[in-house]
This record gives sequence, structure tokens and C-alpha cells, in this order.
Amino acid sequence: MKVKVRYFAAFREAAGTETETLETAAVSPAELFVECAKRHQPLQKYSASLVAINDEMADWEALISDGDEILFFPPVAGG
Amino acid sequence: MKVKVRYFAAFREAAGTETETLETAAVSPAELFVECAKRHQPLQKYSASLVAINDEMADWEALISDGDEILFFPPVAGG
Amino acid sequence: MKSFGVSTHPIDLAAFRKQLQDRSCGAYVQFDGWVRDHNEGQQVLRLEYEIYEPLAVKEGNRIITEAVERFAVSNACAIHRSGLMGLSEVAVVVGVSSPHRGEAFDACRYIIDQAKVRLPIWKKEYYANGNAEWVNCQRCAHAV
Amino acid sequence: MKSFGVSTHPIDLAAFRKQLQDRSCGAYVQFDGWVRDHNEGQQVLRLEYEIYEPLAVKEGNRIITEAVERFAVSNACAIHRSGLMGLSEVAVVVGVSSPHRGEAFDACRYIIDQAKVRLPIWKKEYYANGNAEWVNCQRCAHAV
Repeated sequence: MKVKVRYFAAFREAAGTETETLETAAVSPAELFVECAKRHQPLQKYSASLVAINDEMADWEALISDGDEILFFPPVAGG
Repeated sequence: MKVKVRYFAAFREAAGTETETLETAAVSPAELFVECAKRHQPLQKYSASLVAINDEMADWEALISDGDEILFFPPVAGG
Repeated sequence: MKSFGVSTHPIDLAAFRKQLQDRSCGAYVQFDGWVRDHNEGQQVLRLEYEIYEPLAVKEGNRIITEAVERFAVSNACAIHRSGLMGLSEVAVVVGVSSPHRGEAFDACRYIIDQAKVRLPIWKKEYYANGNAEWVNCQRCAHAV
Repeated sequence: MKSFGVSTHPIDLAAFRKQLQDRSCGAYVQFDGWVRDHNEGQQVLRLEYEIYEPLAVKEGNRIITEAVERFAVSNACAIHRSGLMGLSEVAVVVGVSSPHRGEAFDACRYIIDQAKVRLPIWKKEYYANGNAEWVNCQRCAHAV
């Protein structure tokens, strides 16, 4: 299936792109993030903190469907 | 001994006076307040909350001396 | 900046805040006490604060110092209004600035909580039915 | 009044406060996040917030609603700045008004604590030595 991926802040800089469209067999955002970090080595030193699917906050183990837009959020600003 | 007494807010209204000078044998502000409430009946329905001697917050069992000014504070505004 | 003050005039909140600005601070917490239109079922029209200023200022500054030491905040100030006030006016303001927010919240709350029980300040409410009461004196009366 | 907003312009604090005024409320608590001149030993010159606004606003309003329900306060609003900012500017403001103060403190703290962990908002600091860092990404890196 085809999904759209969007990277924010430090992730955008690490991936060298803001958005990309991928052909993937990943079933969850967690699996997809591992794939993305293989494509963009600098992403490997990060752990993602939050994820959204089609503008709704989502679980890392949610199921992704063809055509979904997955948003990877680096850890937020915090304290 | 002679002491000066000063009443605030609801106490001033209950005593009908703001200050008075008394001849007393009371050794502590606690004893003195009981005496004052005998002179001014409406004070009897109140319990005093804080007391000061010569502009310093004091204990109800502190010793009072000739010439002291005793300030009786009704319960403060609270929450 | 650390100070407790009493004011017979409306409090200038912008000036109050400015005293607490500090480039080393990332957090600012402010508490305002507003004149509320009701209390225990009665409609309040206005109120009056009586303050015994010499002791209120001395004890107020002591509370500020305690808060600064206990919570290690950078700046803390408070001002309490004295006299007659209308609805929605600011009766008391407490401001605390600090590098981090947890301490600023704790110190601000400490100051207002302590101020409410330790300062010689009394509130008289004037009600729509024409009555006026020194607040809290009903509750603490021995007999009614 | 209950709302969460994002602003690319300096926040008008007087207008912000006015939204929260309420004659039935005796307590107002406000938290400001200020741009601090240092972080983890580095001198900060300015900073930048990146916000994914569609989700930040949706989730921000959810946090406000949770706070209002959980602590039974009357009004709660927050605004977060987006983009570049200089020292001492207000990066975020949270205000809560309520009949009594305990709930106002609790709700205000809940909103800022939750906002810091749940909203898609990232902070980049620009340092005196010419470097710039996305804050917190060092700490949470798998390996450095």
C-alpha cells in the first residue's frame, strides 16, 4: 500500500525532507518509523514520541491503511 | 498594671470602641481578652484569632507588661 | 525583586508584572483575587478591606521571604488593596518568577495561602439586601 | 470562555485576561512561559517554536476541556506563540478563572503540564556560540 509520511522539526532536518510518499508493508506507525529510519540514517538516533494518522493523535500500534498520512513528531519541547 | 487595647474590624464594632486603656491583672493576651469580653458583652460571641503586642505578632500565652499595647485581631478574611 | 505592599488605589498590573521580569526566568505565575458578586448565597455589591498596615507589611514581607527561600524562586511580590472596592476589581495580586514553573506555582500558592491566614486583613461585604458582614466572623462565632 | 489558540504575533495580555473576566469568579491564576536567556549552560539569544497547528489546536482544546471538567473551573484559555522570538517575550500564556483559588491553581498547572507533553510544538534554541538545537532531542536520542 501507499502512505504519505510527514516529518516535523528535528525529524525534518534528520530526514532531509518534510514529506514523502512510500510503498510499504508496515502495518503500524511503529514498523513504519523503523523503515523510514533505514531510508534516512540520521533518524536512527532518535526515538519518536508522538504519532498522528490523518490529523488525529494515534497509537504506535494502530493499523495503517492505504492512503493514510502518517505524522511523525519528535519529542516535544517539554519543561 | 496599665495596658492599651486595640480592636479591629468586627471586634471594633462589637466593643463599640477602637482603643481603650485598662488597669488589669491579666498576665497573658488570652486572659486579657476574657476580661475585655466581660466589659463588652458582644465580644463574647467571638473567638479572637491572632494577637500582637507592640506591633509584633504574639502568642496567646505570652507575658504582657505594664505599658504594652495589645492588638486583638478577629479571624482574618480567609479563603 | 521581593516585596509586599498595600495600596489604596487600583493596582497597576502592567507595572506590577514589570517588577518581576527577569531574563533568567522561564516561568511566571500570577494569582489575582477578584471581587466576586456572591458569597454563601448572598449577592455582593461591593466590599471593603480593612488592613492593619504596619503589621500586614511586616508579616507580608516575611511570607515573601519564606516563599523565596523554601522554593528557591527568583522574584516574588504581592500587593493587597485597602478600602472600598467594586465588583471585578483586583483585591490582591501575587506574582512569582523563576527559572522553572513548578517552583513558581508552589511559591505563588504558598504566598496567597499564608497571606489569607496570617495577615491582619479583614473583609466586609455589602449585600444587595442592605446588610453588611465581616466575612468569616459568622462561621467562627462561639454561638449565634 | 474556553479556548486554545496559536499566535504568530506577540500576545496581547490585557485582551487575553479580559476574556477570562467573570463576576462570579473570585480567583484568577495565570502562567506565562518566558523566553529564558540560558538553558543547560548555554547562553540563548532567541528561539523559535514550530507548531503543527491543526493538531495543536484540536489537542489544546481537548486539554482545556479536560481541565474545566476535572477541576470545575469557570473559564480557561491558552495561547502559544509560533515562530521566532526574542528574550523575555511571552511564549505561552495560560489563564484560569474560578470561584475559588485552589481549583484555579490546579487547572492552570494541569493545562501547562499537559500542553508540554501532548502538543505537537517544538522549540529550537539559538545560542551565543552560533549553534542551534531542537530542545530535548539531545536528551531523548538513542545514542549521541
